[in-house]
Amino acid sequence: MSLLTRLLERNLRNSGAGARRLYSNHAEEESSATKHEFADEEFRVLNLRSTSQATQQKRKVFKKEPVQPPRHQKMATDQDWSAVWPGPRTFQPSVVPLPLRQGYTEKGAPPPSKFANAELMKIPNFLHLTPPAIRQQCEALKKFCTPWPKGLETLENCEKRFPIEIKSTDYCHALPTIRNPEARRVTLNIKLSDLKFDAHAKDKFLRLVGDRYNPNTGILTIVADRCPLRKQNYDYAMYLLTACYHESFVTESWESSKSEADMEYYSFERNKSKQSAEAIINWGQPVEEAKKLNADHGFAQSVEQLINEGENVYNLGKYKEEVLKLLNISK
Amino acid sequence: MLRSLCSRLEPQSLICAVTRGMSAYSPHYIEAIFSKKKQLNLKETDEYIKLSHLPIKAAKNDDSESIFYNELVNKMVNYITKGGNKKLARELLTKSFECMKRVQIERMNLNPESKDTIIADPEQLLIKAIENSRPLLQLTAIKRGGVKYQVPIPVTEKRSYFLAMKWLLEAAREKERKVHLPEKLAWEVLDAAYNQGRVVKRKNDLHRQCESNRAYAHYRWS
Amino acid sequence: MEVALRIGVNLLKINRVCVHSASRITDSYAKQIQLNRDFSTEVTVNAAPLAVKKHKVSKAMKAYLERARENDEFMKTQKLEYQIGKRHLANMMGEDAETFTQEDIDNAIAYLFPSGIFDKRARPLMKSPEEVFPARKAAEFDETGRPFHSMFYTGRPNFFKLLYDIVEEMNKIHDLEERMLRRGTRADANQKIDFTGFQWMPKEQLESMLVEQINDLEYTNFTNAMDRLVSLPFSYKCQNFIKKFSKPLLDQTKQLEIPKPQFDADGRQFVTTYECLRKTARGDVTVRMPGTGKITINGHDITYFEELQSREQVLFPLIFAGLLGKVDVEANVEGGGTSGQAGAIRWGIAMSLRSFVDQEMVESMRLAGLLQRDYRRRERKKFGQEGARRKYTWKKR
Amino acid sequence: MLGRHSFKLPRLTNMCVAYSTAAAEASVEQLYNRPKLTSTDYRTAENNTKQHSAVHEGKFYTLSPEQKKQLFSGGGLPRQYEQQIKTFTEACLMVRPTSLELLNYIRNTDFTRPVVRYVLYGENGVGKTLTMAHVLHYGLQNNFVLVHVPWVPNWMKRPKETVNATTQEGFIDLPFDAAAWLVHFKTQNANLLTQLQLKTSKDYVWTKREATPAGSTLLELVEHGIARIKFASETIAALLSELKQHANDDKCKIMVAIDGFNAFFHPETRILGDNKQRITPDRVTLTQPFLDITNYNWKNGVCVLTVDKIGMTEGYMDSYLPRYLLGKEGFEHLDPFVPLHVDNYSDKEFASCIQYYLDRNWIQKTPEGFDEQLKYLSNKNPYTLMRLTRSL
Repeated sequence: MSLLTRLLERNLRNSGAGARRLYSNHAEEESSATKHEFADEEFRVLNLRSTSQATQQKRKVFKKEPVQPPRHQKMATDQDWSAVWPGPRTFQPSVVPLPLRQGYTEKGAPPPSKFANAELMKIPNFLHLTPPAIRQQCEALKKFCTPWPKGLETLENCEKRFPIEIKSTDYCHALPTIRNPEARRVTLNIKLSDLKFDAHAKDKFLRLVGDRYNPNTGILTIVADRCPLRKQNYDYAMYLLTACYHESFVTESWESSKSEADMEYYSFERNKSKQSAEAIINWGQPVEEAKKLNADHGFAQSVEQLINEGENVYNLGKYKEEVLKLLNISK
Repeated sequence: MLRSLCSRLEPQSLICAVTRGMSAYSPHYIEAIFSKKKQLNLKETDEYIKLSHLPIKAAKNDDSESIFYNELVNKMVNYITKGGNKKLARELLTKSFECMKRVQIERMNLNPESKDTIIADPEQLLIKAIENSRPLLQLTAIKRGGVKYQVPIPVTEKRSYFLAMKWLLEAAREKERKVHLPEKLAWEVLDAAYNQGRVVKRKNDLHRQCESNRAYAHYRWS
Repeated sequence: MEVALRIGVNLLKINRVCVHSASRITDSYAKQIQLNRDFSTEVTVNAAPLAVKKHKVSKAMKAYLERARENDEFMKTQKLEYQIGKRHLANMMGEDAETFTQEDIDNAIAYLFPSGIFDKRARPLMKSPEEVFPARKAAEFDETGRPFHSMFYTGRPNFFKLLYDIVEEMNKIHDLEERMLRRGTRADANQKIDFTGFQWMPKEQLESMLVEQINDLEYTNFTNAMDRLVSLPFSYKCQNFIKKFSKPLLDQTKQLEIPKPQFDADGRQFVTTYECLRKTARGDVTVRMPGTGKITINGHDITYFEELQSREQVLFPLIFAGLLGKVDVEANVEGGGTSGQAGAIRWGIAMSLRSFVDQEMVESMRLAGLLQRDYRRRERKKFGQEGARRKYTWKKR
Repeated sequence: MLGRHSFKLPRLTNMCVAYSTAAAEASVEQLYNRPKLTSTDYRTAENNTKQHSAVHEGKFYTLSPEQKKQLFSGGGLPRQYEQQIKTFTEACLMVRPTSLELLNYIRNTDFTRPVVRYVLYGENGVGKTLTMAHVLHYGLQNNFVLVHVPWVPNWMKRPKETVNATTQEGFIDLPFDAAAWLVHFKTQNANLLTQLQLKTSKDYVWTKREATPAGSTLLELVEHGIARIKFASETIAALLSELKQHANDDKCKIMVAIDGFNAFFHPETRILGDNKQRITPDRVTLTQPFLDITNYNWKNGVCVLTVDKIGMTEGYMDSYLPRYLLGKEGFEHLDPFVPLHVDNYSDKEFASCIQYYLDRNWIQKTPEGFDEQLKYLSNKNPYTLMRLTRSL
């Protein structure tokens, strides 16, 4: 209902016969009219000491340098953009003809515009890599391309011929410097099966590289980031690989004089288990070295497995089977 | 006109103005109905359809549908709990249940012909004990004409359960140092389940007192 | 009168006028504007000068009109700039400017200016000016400084007008009821408004409809008044009025989308629920169907939980859905204590089980509070207090 | 829960009666809800352990009270199991697959070969000790001399008294424990020893006045040890070496059953030495004789040992597997041994156990699906099941 009255009211006011109003009397209107007349008159200034106008005007007025309107206003909408923005460059509000805005504001307020907006300058932009520009550059580069080397068609072939894999990362980042410290990091991957070892060397090599070797995938990973440049780090990683490989073939003099406690792994041959197992097999037989029965190879293996790999249900089950066989216990 | 508007709105708004307090849920969330039995009962009425639009609070971490769950037993555990150590409280009540059950099974073994009459389910025993020790009336002091009168007033259902459990627990905690709480609680519960023992006596005493003070009952209203 | 004028001037300063001309109504905003139209007053610049010519206009009014015109011009240039920018962008991206939509613009901007700022609103954007410069309340008084609305000085005229309207409706219904009673007819019970499955318009929506900010108490007053209106026997007579402020509630279970089970290597169905949270515990739960009832928690069986209560919690949804022994459960959970971890797993299992039970059971599980995430957390200790709520023992001296 | 009616002041007592009867009715209803039991499903009348075979797997057999008294009066059953026996008024053991396997091995043992060591291992509460009890019963019924140590960690963790050994320098003696063990040995083997009439092979001189001459019976030796507690440990050493000797001479068969054997290879005990430092078990005089008798260098015997993680002290309870619990030394001492895994109940065993509990009135509440719930709550672990059913 009230809406209707309001609409009516508005219509009355807007129509030519605006003199008649709802909810108002003439007296009030008149008084307000007189007030308005007073309000409209110029305020006269009482100038007692008339100073000369010239001295007043002498004061120098600061004049702003006229600023050119942004360049993009003159741009045609079908221009060649890659000619305007040929290479990587910091964001330039007067050149980019887009009404961009960026920044967080409280609810209701518009985000700051592109002019004098430092945030827009901080983030990287790909204005030089628009799809047409990429297409253009690819077209231009095509004539310099050489054919893909023969024999490297498949991934297996690549891996076979180049077993060492080098990884490094280039960063495109919002930083004051273009050199990201992470970019110098070089990661070297190689499958252990591509290196040739004997048993001792392999053991030593694995000890040297420690947890850089992943036994699940069989891949050795060397990460180098101690030098300031990527090239140096690459050289260092390659050096590490070479040095470790050759060092692993060196046998030290003290290695022959290790005692049982110093051994890296458990060996059935050297231990008490063998003695007791053989004593049980040869129980009641006269002691003759030649006739002595030897413990079963399967048993030896199961004991070694149990201790070297650690206990689990499978290893223990296997050990039990072998023991039953050794002691000749029937189910 | 505005004033009349406000006066029209006010009385109800006072009732309905829900203060959310510190709850993590909005006020229109309702408690979970986690028991299947209760849900089936609800299904028969048309309340169930209305519930489909309401958001439900998550079930508490001591609610469950398992065989060990009983509302009253849960409450009892909560009353036993001291300093938030609910695990211990539950263990204590379980031990007490075990104790009751052993006693009852031994009784069964002593005279096998009364096997069917002896209740050995500790949960039933506890419920029975609580039912037996629930008071109907209690006394409150009401001051009339400068004199305090002990006036009998009815106990709400909820409070009667509370009092019963509290009394059982108080009786169980009042013991020598050597006796453990579970044992003593088991004895008290067994006694109360057979309608004897200190807790039932306490209830009867209270009732007797109420009976003797029935003359003051009118002070409740005047 | 002078005081009133001054208030009017102040209000003018606060409310920058935004003119809604028909051409500006975009698709996305059409709905909201439709709503706003009832309450926001329309003042067009063209309408004013007619009056201005005849009457002397106050300075405040002059400034206001000036500002309105400026704003209009500003919006016009903004719109032009946006149209040109859009063509430029289409050119840059090598696409056709005519078919370039707002979505394309957003994609192009995200490509050209990749920003990792967490808050998506703070990333670079190029939106139409209607979206960037939000609509505001129009002028509420005429050029003489007289408010249009009789309740202007309540501060929230539209809201109080609404309350007033509600009461008016109520009065009408009361009168009707009386007349009907005299005639001996009673309200039709079949036509009675059933408000189940409906709720009153939420506060934010009401605010945007009224173009006014209201506080919680006022909103409660509104809902209470509406509740009263609905409860009247003849309320169906003002069905349209009620409908305007009610919103249908969605079925709670239907709101949650139930994931489709995937198939694993053994050909069994499985569903994984990630982000199972309770207290500070966090985990993920996989339920496989059909199974043998094997439960794996962090590589252990259910003995991972020593307490009975925690074990009960883990089994709760399975018992409830009657799937104990029919599905396999694998859970990984970390953080928190035992009860929190059990709660997280319970929620995860319940959420995953939805895919393997019928709709009725899902609703039943929801009613059991199994599908609701438990948001309760430990309350912090407050300074000057012994704990979260408890105060220090107070001693007078 | 019962509804509360409107109340009136008088007639209070009547109302209370009404409540209690209503509650009783509810409970009776639940009682009749029980499944029907047929005793052959979970019980077997075969009490001779020699006859136990796969047919009896998962069923309970009864241990006669006399035999129970003879075997376990000095310990050997878990305390809570003893309590169960008291409540159930009978001692029942389940025939477990592991014990069947072990009994089978023992029956087929070639007694001319060196002694075989069987090591029972498994999680907490799976029934290692009760499996051993079953085997002990077999030993008793088949005339083995039983060398049974109920729980070794008792000696290493909470000895009754510690004394510096007189004969061996730097060793600790546990006279009371040793004497208690001798009493246990006597109750288990008195009958058999009087039958066998085993004699000592050499003189044992304890002090200037006391001596056990060669040719006296072993029972005399044992009784001397019990009477003179001071020499109990040495008596044990003498007794065990004598027994070993006799077994080697084919005069008797010996069953060695040691529960918590890994306690002999603890990294540390809770016994404090002279300088208030925890000593290692090899410095306890009781250790050596029992290690000797579990060695492979004799025949006519069976060694049944259990390793248990609760036998260890704190910080050494990570795994229940034998190599971990025995450590390097213990493994070398026993190797080659036959590891026997005691597992949780199978479905069949679990069902039989539930039926047995129902039969003994141990489970009172039987709503639908209670067994299924118990199965998953307990993970079919016998001990957990026993604990869970306490409050049912």
